[in-house]
Amino acid sequence: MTVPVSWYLLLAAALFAIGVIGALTRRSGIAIFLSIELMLNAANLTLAAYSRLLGDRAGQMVVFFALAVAAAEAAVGLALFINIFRLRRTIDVNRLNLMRW
Amino acid sequence: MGGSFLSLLLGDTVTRLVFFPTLAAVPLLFMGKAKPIAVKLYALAVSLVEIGLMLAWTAAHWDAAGLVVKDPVLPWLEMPSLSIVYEVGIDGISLPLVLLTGLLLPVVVLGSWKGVDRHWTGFTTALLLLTTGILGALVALDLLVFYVFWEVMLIPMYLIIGIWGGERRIYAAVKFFLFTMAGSLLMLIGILWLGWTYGRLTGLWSFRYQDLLRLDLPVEQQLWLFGAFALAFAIKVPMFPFHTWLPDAHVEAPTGGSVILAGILLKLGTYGFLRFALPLFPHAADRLAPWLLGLAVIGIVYGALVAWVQPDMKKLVAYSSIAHLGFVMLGILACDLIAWQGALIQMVNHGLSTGALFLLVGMLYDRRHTKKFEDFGGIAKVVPWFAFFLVFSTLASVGLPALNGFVGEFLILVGAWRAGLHLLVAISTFGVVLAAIYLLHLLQKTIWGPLTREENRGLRDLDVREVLALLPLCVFMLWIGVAPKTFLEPSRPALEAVLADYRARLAQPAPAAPGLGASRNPAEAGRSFLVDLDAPDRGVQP
Amino acid sequence: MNPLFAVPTADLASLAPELLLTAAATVLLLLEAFAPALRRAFVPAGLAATIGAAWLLTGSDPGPAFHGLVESSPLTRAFSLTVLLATALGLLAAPGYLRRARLLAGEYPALILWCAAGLLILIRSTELLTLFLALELFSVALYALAAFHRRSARSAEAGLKYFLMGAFVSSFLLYGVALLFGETGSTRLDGIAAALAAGNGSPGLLLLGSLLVATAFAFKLSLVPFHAWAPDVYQGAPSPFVAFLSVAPKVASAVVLVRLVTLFADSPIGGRWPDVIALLAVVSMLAGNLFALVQRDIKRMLAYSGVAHMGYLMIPLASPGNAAWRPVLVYLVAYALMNAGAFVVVSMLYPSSDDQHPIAGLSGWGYRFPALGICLTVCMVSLGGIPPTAGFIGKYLVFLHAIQHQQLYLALVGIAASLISVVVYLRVVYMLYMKPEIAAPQDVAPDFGGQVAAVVAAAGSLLLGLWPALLIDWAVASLPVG
Amino acid sequence: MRPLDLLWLIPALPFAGAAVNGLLLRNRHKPLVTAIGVGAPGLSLVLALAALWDYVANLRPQPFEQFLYAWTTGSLAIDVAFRVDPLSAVMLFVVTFVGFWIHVYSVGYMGHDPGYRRFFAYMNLFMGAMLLLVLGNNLLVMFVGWEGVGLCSYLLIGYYFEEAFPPFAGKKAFVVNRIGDFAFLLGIFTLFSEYGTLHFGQLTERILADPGAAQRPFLLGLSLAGFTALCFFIGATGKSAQIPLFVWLPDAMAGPTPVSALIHAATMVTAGVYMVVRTNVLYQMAPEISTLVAVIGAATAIVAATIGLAQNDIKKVLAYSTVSQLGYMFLAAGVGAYVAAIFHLATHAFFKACLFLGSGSVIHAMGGEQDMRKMGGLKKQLPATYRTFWISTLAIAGIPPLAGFFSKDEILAGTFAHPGALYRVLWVVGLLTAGLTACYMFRAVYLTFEGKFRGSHEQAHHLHESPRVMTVPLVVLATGAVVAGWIGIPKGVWETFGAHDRNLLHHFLSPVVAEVHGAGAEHGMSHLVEWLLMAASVAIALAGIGIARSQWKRRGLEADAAFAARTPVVQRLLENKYWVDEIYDRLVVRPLAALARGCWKIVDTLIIDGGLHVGAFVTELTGDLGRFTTTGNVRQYALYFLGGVVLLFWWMVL
Amino acid sequence: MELAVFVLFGLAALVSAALVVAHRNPVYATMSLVVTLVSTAVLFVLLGSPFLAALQILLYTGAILVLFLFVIMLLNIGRERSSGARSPAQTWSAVILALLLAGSLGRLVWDAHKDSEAPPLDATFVSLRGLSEQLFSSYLLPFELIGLLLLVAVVAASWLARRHEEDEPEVAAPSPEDRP
Repeated sequence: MTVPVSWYLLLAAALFAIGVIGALTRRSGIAIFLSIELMLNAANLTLAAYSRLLGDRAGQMVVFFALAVAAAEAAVGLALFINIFRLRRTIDVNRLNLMRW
Repeated sequence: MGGSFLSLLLGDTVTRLVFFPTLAAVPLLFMGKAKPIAVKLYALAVSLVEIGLMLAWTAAHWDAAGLVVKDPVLPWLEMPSLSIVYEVGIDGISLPLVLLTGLLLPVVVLGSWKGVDRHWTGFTTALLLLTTGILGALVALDLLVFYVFWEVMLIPMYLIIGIWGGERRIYAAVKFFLFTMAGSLLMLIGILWLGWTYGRLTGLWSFRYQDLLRLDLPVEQQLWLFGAFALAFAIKVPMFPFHTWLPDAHVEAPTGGSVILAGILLKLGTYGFLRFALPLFPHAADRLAPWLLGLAVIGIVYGALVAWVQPDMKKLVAYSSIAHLGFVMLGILACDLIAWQGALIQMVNHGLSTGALFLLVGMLYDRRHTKKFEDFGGIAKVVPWFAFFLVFSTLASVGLPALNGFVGEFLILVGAWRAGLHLLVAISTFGVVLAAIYLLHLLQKTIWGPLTREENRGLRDLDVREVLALLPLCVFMLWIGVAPKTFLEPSRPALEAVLADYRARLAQPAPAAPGLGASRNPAEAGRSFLVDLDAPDRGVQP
Repeated sequence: MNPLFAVPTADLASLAPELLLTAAATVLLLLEAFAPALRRAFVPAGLAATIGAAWLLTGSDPGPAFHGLVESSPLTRAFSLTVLLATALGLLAAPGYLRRARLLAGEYPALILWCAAGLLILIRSTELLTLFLALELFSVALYALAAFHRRSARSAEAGLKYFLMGAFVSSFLLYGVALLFGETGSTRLDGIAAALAAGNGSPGLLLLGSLLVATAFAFKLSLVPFHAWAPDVYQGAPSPFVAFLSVAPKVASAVVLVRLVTLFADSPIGGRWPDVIALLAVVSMLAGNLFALVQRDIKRMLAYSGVAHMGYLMIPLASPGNAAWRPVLVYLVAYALMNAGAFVVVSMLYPSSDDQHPIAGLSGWGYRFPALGICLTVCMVSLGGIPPTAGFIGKYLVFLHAIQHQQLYLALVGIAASLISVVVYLRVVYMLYMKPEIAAPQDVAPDFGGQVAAVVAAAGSLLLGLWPALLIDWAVASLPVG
Repeated sequence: MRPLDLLWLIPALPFAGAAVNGLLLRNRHKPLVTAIGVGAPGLSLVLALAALWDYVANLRPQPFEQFLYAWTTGSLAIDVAFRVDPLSAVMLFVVTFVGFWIHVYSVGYMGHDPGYRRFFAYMNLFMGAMLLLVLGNNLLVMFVGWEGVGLCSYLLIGYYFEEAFPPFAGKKAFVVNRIGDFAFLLGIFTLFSEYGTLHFGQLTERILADPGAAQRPFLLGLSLAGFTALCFFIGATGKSAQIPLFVWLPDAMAGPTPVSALIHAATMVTAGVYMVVRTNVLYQMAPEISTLVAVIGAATAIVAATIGLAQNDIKKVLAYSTVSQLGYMFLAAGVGAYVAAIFHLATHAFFKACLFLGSGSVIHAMGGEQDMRKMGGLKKQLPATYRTFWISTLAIAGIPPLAGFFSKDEILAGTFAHPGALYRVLWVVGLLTAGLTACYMFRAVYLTFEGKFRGSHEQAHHLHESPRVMTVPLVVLATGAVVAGWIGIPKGVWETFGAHDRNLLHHFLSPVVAEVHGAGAEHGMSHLVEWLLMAASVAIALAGIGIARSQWKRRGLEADAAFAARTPVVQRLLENKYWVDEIYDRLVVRPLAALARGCWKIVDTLIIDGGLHVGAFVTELTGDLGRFTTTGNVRQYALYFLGGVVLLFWWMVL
Repeated sequence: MELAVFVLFGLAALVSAALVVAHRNPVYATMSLVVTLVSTAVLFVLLGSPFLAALQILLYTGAILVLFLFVIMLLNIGRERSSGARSPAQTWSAVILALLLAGSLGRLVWDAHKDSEAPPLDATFVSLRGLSEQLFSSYLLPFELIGLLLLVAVVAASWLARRHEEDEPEVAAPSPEDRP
């Protein structure tokens, strides 16, 4: 039998939630970034599922670009991590609070 | 607009009177390195030119039957369905205050000669911009333009108090700014609401005084709007519970600042009542008059009492201003012609006598760098001319007959009494007694009695400059007191017209829904800015 | 030739300004690599590119392009010009700072220009994917620019925070796009509008999708409660860049937000949108000014004040419709001038190495730097919305709009907030003029470009306040009637 | 061109003199100062005499009016214009005549004073203001003069401003007067708003035209006329030092003696009487107020007289005697004997001025000593002063045929004649006062001139008669004190001797007194009664003199001591002037000051500003707490974002 | 069959995702993210877009995550030390809000689509050709944009990560106490 698309959507929602939790609870910047990638992935899954549901490839197209965007973000993000680590010897966001209040 | 504005600026117009100071301030931008004395002389020259322009203008447009002059109207901000015009004009109501402004300008320059010890370019610039703001607010005939000028006054005054003031100057400056701002912002909302209502009725937004005068609003709307306006003006006046900014501002401000502040700025509040708050919202004004009258009278007695126990000359004079302006408010709210004449002349009077008093205190301060009573006493022997001028101005302020103060108070009180406000007038008249108490107290503590402080023995008497600064004021005090007719007549037709209009509108009940009132009798209204004689039906097409 | 690459020249022509900017940026980058000697000329070149782009914009003819993924109209042109104005100011202010920070390099103008290109496209895009990509384009540039001061821990931290928040939010955005696409079957705004009108899709999911998309831009506008990044990023990032950051992205994001909200608001699912916007506006105005009130660091203060200003900006949107465009545009122009101006002056009056910008540091400098002092004062007055400045005109139109649409309470909250804000801005003025100088300036050298930028901004704020017709007529001409 | 046309010059000249002396000249131009300072009032005296002659000869009794210019126009039309009618004529003469001679006297008295110029400037200013007051043809001009003289009195009392007390006394005088003026103003307002004019003639006409209107209830349960009359009378009590506002006059003696003579005896203080007579029509329409006037007058008379009995400062004695005599005048006005009031005003002007100047010459001789306990036996050294002083004392004591006798007798007669038991009581009071007057005045005479000298040694050396310039005025005024009464010899006297009534003053002044039907001003009295009354007053006067003679002629101060020993309470009471000042201080001044402080410290500082500061603090606190939400931790920011999204979402779907 | 695959890889994705979030060691976290991504790729195949699956594996796991690992190694970030105060409030509110979001999302999805049928897969939907054609015709602009985006990213990354001789990093940051 075929799997109803709604299951994919639910799975994506769950993944997204997990990603959100990770992004909000982890202290290491890298880990937060990983969780964000998780969220992106969930969004992609949703898109793919919907485009399957609608039989419209626009969704796949968006996913395609989203993957590229993720790559770009990764590049900049990791560069930023390297930079901050060079300066602060940590990427723990609890410590990255020179500026506050 | 720009081109036509320039032509206005160059022509013999109200606009020129308003913006000449600003123009004159432009060279100052490049005089940063100039010697103070040069700047002072420049400022003096400019102020003299300004007053000259004013006199020339007045002479040119003088009309015993009542002077109403308007510049050509320029669009300031035209949008589809919304127009703000730059419209200025002078009538009998604004003329005295305009001239007073002109008179005080050179006086202020002379009075600040020594007191302002640094950044004269800045001081002059602020002063000139302030003058433009004041004059603009006095002549503006579009409420939004009025608001703009009204706010333009704030920054220069803020700077004058804050830069050249005393120890707690910043506190005073901010306090001044916040009080005024708090009121005027509400007024802005009120103005916008008015314009919108007019727009709903005619399909064309307008903030023109003469258009908005045609609005007939339901009472409760009037009450809200009048409240907004009245608050702004009452803070400026200042009336009783909103007055606490004034003593601080005065005590901290430099002499020139105090003179301008007491001389003109406060008058803009009372002027606002007379020009805007009452004519625009007659029913609300009528409804709330008792309360405001109460505040005014409280202000008279309260100001007098508190002035009496001040340890500081400037504070005493400041509180006396509260009392004096209480009289003005009493006159305005009495809605009686005589009272209004009195109120108008009293605005000028207060400008003169209180201005002179602040100058004198300032002169003393320049010499001894203190304003406290305890540091003086019995100096009449040392500085007889100072004593003379002080006594003179004090008596004018006490309201001694044959000096200006009496004229205003007398007219106000007669008018109010005629209007049936017996109790209030009685209390206010008692305020006159209190005035004698605290002002003679001032003399007692400063110039009479034994010379208490040794350091006062060497006090210099007034020099020529200071006498020159005081003389014009004193001349006018005497002149107004002896022959007030000269000063009352020009504004009578305008006041009559406005009052008649006010009564007429009060006579017919307020409508249930906003509407456009019947246009006025031009012959009657032509003596002030009540109707637009040039284009009676502007923007009425739905 | 290969039919696949039959590029419609008309489309490219309509993209001319963006292309010019991109090309200029690329050239600058190459020059940086191969002819670093020309560095002094980089910023002027970038400026020239900006002006050229502006010129191309004014020349561009309206209409959709690229199969309707983007469309240009007088409206987009007006906002694009505003963005370019901010870009120019940001560029003008840059070299002095960069030289002092020993950071003078082609990357800076290049990134700024790319960012501008992204913003222009964002303004014009009418399709969610393009929207998303444009957003990412300028965001990535912004992350880098925020951290551009490589040796400054704060700059790096600003970049990182901005990046993490940005990435976090853009994943929400993507999810929102997914939901909207899934429920309406289209990623084009008009298609979505049609679907909404037809009542397709699950209302709940549509609502959530639209909310996720909209909040992404509310985040860029730093509306409370999506504002928290702004103070930190502003404080840490290089000041001249903040002059750009605090203005240009907001202009573009505001356009998108107005588009989306108008779209959603007059659809079956749009019931609560005005309330949501009103809520955001009120909270932003009050919180922004209240928090700014207690800041001692001028950049943080300006950041919070920016939050408040975005709150004012949202007032017209609380009664969505074409009428909302004019106040928004006018307010944004005014905001661009006064806010950018303020940051430009700040970038000159504070040492580049310094990570803190205490307002008290300006004590008495109004006399040491007369021109800059006056400029800063004018900007502050304008930010306070006091006539005769552009800031007042903006507030005036905003309040007018509120009253016109029976939202008096918004106007009242607005004035209450501005009353608080007045204190905030006056503090700067009295530091400048009323306090004795406490510190002689070190590593503070007002450069020509920066001063030009400051004067332009201040004079502009003043001129538009004295003669608002200039601005208003332009706005009226370039906007749909309302 | 007739003399009356120069009327305006009469006040103008002194004003000019004041201006020149005050502003243009310097102290070194002493002769010029003298010339102007005395010349100006002299000239106005000449002009006044000419004008009066012109008026009496040609115009009487129609009033002469001179319009100068319009003060205001429109619905409040007030002119600055002068009016000469019998009443102002009398005043004009008294003021210019007495004033001039006092100026002359001052040349000597103030001769060595450093403030010579200032003094004459003030004095001229006063003359001008007083003439304005007298000549004004409407209430406003009158009020201008009224306040003007108040100002001069303030300046002149505080003339020795380098000492602590005089300025204070001046301030007290001004303030107390202001309290009166406050009521005066209210009266003016009422009249204007009811009758639309302030012109005396028009007012009288319009009031008489419709008495009903004037008698309709107005305020405070009084009729219109009553209220106005009350207001004016309160004003008068201020200016003329009646109960309850008399406290300033004794302190006013801090000024130079000529000032006391001119302002606080002859002219200014009588302005109240003048005003009441001016507006007599109101009082005739308001009997209750008239009664009040009479009662207050009588009470003042007796109270002041008793106090005068116990004073040791010679000028204080005279001051209280002035208060007492003014009380007489008001008694007269109160009983409707307006002519008598003016009559006594005139005669009093002469003898009291003479007395003050005499005391001045004594003080001059004593080198500024004013305490009678330090004097005694001065008649040898100061013969001229002694004689004139003695004559004036007889006059004030009411010994025929001196001036005081006739005027005082007429007042008593008027009181007696007035129907009502109350008026009999008032008559008795008046009679007693007459006795007391005689008593304390002669006490003063004896303590000063009889007995032996009690002062210090150098004072004894210093003693000398004053120069001519001072004695001549004494003589002139003393003469006046003798003859001034003869213009008012009562009807009864003439008729007893078969002559027809030559009571000039009556005939002259009668037109001033309006005939109001109902309020009977005329009273018929049999000649016998009149003679008896005269006899009574003479008798009591003689009695008073007798007592004084027996007590103080020889025993001098011991009499006081004995008196104090016998009735310590009364003595203390009188010495301390019934503690009126203290009572006012406790009841009025201090509470007011406390209230003022309360307003300032509590309302202003605590409530209003305090409230504002609290508000500001709370605002700042909110911000300060709120900004800690920006913790710098990016996870938290993300949390805010998520929270915002979720809450908004729920808010939208619910 | 398909159901089995979905369940298998769906669970795998969930579990590995949970590991990503839960595991303190970044290397393991990254590894488990690889697992998630791969299983998502499988789901892509099920959803009829093998192209995306391929891309997912090549780009994500092949490039991005390797980059991650590379950086992690470079900075040799050990396991997260419990730095400063742990913040249960943060954690719990995060979990609750996330669950609220997911819950409402799931509920809505379920209501909307529990019985909405996907159209049968056809060749055109799956074929790569159509996709690429669209890419260069109707999606030309996004394609250009993504190119530009990648360029920007590279430039930015190079600027940030490059070590310049003139700018030596000052290590320890000034005290975080810059509260006024």
